[in-house]
Formats: sequence, structure tokens, C-alpha cells
Amino acid sequence: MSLLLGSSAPLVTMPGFDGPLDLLLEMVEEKRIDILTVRLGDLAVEYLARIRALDALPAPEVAEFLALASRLVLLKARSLLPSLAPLIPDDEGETEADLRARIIEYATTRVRAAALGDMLRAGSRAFHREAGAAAHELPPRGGDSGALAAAWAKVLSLAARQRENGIVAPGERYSVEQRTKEIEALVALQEELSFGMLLGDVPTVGFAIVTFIALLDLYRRLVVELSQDTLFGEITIMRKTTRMTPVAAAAEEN
Amino acid sequence: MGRSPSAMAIEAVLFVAEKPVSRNELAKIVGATPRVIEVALSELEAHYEETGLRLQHEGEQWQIVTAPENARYVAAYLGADRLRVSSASLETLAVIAYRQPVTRAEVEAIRGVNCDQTIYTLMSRRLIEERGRIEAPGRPIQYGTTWEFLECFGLTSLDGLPRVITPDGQVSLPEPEGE
Amino acid sequence: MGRSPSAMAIEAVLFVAEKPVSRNELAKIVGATPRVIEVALSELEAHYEETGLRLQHEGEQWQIVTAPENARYVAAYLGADRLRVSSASLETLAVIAYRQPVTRAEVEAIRGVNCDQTIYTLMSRRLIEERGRIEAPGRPIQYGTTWEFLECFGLTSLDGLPRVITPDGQVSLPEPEGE
Repeated sequence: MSLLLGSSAPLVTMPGFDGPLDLLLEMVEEKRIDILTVRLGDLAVEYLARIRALDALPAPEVAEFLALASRLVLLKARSLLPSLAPLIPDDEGETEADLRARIIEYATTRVRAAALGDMLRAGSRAFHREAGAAAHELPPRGGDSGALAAAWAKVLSLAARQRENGIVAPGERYSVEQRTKEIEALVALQEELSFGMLLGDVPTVGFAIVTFIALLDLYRRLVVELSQDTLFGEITIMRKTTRMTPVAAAAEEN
Repeated sequence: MGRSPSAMAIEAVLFVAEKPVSRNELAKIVGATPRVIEVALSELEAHYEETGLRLQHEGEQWQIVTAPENARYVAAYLGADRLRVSSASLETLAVIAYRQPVTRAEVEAIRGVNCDQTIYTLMSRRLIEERGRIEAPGRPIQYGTTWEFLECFGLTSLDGLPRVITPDGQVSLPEPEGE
Repeated sequence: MGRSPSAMAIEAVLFVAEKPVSRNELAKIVGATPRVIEVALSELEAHYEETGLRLQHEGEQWQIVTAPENARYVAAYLGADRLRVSSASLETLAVIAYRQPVTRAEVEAIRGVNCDQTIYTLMSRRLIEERGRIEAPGRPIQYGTTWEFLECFGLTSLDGLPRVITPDGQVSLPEPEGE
């Protein structure tokens, strides 16, 4: 046990198990025991062995695993010695029937969660309308600045938690179409460009990818030519002039 | 197959509404009794079965949404991302959806683990929301699911939550009022 | 009376669209030829004759609108003296009001969810407007609130925005004026 408590692996959840009930239920399912009839105390020894077999228990959750283990041990002891006096009077609250009900309740929750997960994976969701453009749009009236402040307070409280948890903010999104137009306009002005120039000083990954795809599209449409002298070297972008039709060439001459 | 004038009026109002509208508000706008509105709403609900839209409601609040069958087209148009929820968050969501309104302590008692993080995650995805507090020591917050929850799962109301067979062979039903 | 799958897909897309959608765009989203889309649109147009809505088009651009017969109900709803935005839009508006000028990416970083649709809605309601662009990759647009915003909330200036206590105990003020 001391070995277990000594573990301070900074895990948020245990690999494969979401908690003490999850571990117990997993065991029951693996062994194909009927949860309605099994004597829960009989599971104590194996449950302890399972806990011991886990490499790293998250410190804050150790107590929860051990609490369930000790509950099972107590039930086992009681089945061997029915006359056993309560260790702590209050502790007699949860009988075997209570614990069984709790496990069944949790098992039900897991089945429900799985059903919800299936629905989510199926992707059959609904969408509402934000109702932006009605035919006769007037600016709305009667806004309550208190409601606005409340919305801001809500956003702030959620954002504070987000910072604590180090959640990475999404980047600005670009459309390939928009970027293609921008580059096409640049190429029209300037015969030769470099990929580095298009990226700017601090490009985000998303921006770099969109820029690259836009370039490939322009290359495919024979708007530009690309060349790269060395591997990983600078990519040079040149305006393509060779595919000019006679009419366009004539227009060019005028 | 024509709709009644009340149903058409309700349809137009719900179409322009930017948030769910209550039956009473509809009654006031359309100038009909709540009873007439109720009939018109069920008429509309039935009509919508054959369309690309659905009538969604939570209690007395009503809203028109797209039919789940068309999700991929609408997502393609809106550029919407697929929602991802971890299995731990799904468990917490399952407890809240079937048991609402429910406190964090109640969720934790059922799941047997701390649910702070998963509740926060579900809040920031707007799948659950605060529903008030219990008048008990510490005044704990009660949580319930949101409109976004119904939308994300393609449910027209909480009655549509999946029935599952529990380990003791019961059919599990949503318990909106708790126990 | 059932609609064809293409008609239902089109209906769902046009329903969520904030602006008219072209036949070609519909074809791309639904994955059908413009000819199939055309047939589906006329089918839908005929169906809509019996509803509280209409399918309207200008050239190749299509949109769903409310039927003229229901104008007075729509006006009664829209004319009601209250703010007509969804709670999602209100959150986006709050971020922009208190943090302006701000880019969409910044709003999304703070709200933690995609804000495309809500920004579009607030723009079309003239509650927010573009305030220029940042000289950064992609030259993102910055948004700020409008005169109509002040009017709508009965404010004479942004200084009048209520002070909000942030979770870390700071007072959140509108930023441009600071303190």
C-alpha cells in the first residue's frame, strides 16, 4: 500500500479507468459475474490486486480507490463474522445492498453515456438559425446592459478556467480562395516573389498551409511557375507568361 | 395537407425568432389561446416530420431546427466542426441529462470520481448550464442540459433521450424531475 | 407529400443560411448537379406554398423568407421591445463590447467556441462593425460596436457599460477608454 501512496504520477485519469467504480465494473464484466447476485465482499481480494497492478494511481484519486477497496474488505469481513461490531457507527450507512445499487446505477450511467457517444459519432445533429437576416431588418431595441454584463461575466469565468488549464486558443482562419486571390493580385503587380515573403515574419501553421495550397492551385492553373534551387531552400514564385494566347499577346503589345 | 392559419403564423414567428419562443408568447403574438397554440404546434410538429426541418422543444419553449438527417450538408455549409467529447465527459453528461437538475456532488456520487473538470468542459461547450442553487449548506449549484445539448445530439426534446436496458433489466427512462 | 432527399437537404441549408445561397453553391454542398438542384428547388417552392414560409429567389440566389400573409405576426414578434439576439450572439457581443477592437480569433479564444455565425448575425443587425485590419498574417478584421449598439442598450457612450467583476476579483472595464 505504501508503494501505491508513494506514487505521484501527474495523471489526470488512469489509463483505461475513469474511477474506482469503473475499475470494479470492468472486473465484473471481464469475469462475467452477475452483479445482481454476486457477494461483493468476494471481490475484495481481486480488487486490491487490480489496484496494486496499476502502475500509477493519480494522487487525488487514490483515496477514492482505497475507499471502495476498504468497503469491499469490510463486506467480506462481515460475511465471515456477522457479529462484527461497527468500526465507526456512521460507517454502517452503506450496506451491501446500497453498494450494489450504486454499482448498478453507475453501470446504467455507462450504458447511457455509450448511447450518447454513439449519437455523437453518428453526427446526426440539428442546427438552429441565428436568425441574422430577416427581410425587414431594423436594429433591435431594448437591449438590457445588465444582460450584456452577465454574458460578459459568464464568458470571463469560463475563459479564466481555460487559461488555468492551458487550453490553446484557435488561430485565425483563412480560406484558400481568399489567399489565392491575394497572391494572384501580388503576382500581377510583381513578376517574382518568394515563399518566405508570402509567409511574413511570424506565420501560423494554418496560414502557411493555406498559403502553400493557394500556391499549388495557382501553379496548377498555370498562373505561376515555382522553382526551388536547393532542398528546403527558398521557393521562388514567378508570374507565368508563356501560355499567352495570340489575342492576349496582341492586346499586351498595344 | 395545408396548415391551419395558426400553424402558419407560428411557423413564421419561429422562423424569424433568434431564440426559443414560449407557448404563451406565441399565444400573445398570434392572438390565440395557449390551447389553440398547443394544437397548432403539434400539427406543425407532424408536418415537419416530412421535411428537412424539425420542431424542437424544451418544456414550453419552442424552436425550429434542421433535421438531424441533413447534418452533414448543414455542417458543410457552416463549416462547423465535429463535436468531440471524452468518455469521462460523456458519463458526466449522461448523469446530468437523465437526472437533471442535479448538483456536482450528486454526479460525483454516481460516477465515484471528482467531476470538476468534466463539468467545466461541458459548460464551456455549452452542453450544460447552471439551473439555480439548492437551499442547503453551501448552496450547491444545480446543472441541467441546454438547447445546444438537444441540437448536438439531434434530439427534438428530452423525451427523445435513448432508452437503454440497465444491468438489472429495467428500461431506463429519463428522469427530468429527479427522483 | 414527402420531399425528395435533395429537397430536404436544400431546405436545411437554406434554413440556417443567413444570406441567399446560389444554386451552384447548393449543388456543391449537396453533391448533386445544378439540374437536380433546380428540380428540387421547384419542388420545395411548390411545397412552401402551403406553409407559413416562402422560397424566394433572385436570379440564381435562393432564400427562405416568411410568407407575406404572416407579416403582422412577424412584426408583432420583432417589434416587441426587447433585445432580439440569441444567448450565443449576446456572449459574442459582450466580448466585442468589452474588448474592442477585437478579431474573430480573439473572440473565439475567449469564448472557446466557433463564432462565425454569431459575428455574421451581429453584423447584419448592425450591432457590430469592421474597424480595420491587423497587419498580421491573413490581415484579420477587427470588430467593434456601433452607434446602433449604444442606442439598443440605451447607453450614451461605452463608458456606460456596466462594470463586471472578473473571477480573479478585477473590475472589467471597457478597454478603449480604460481607466
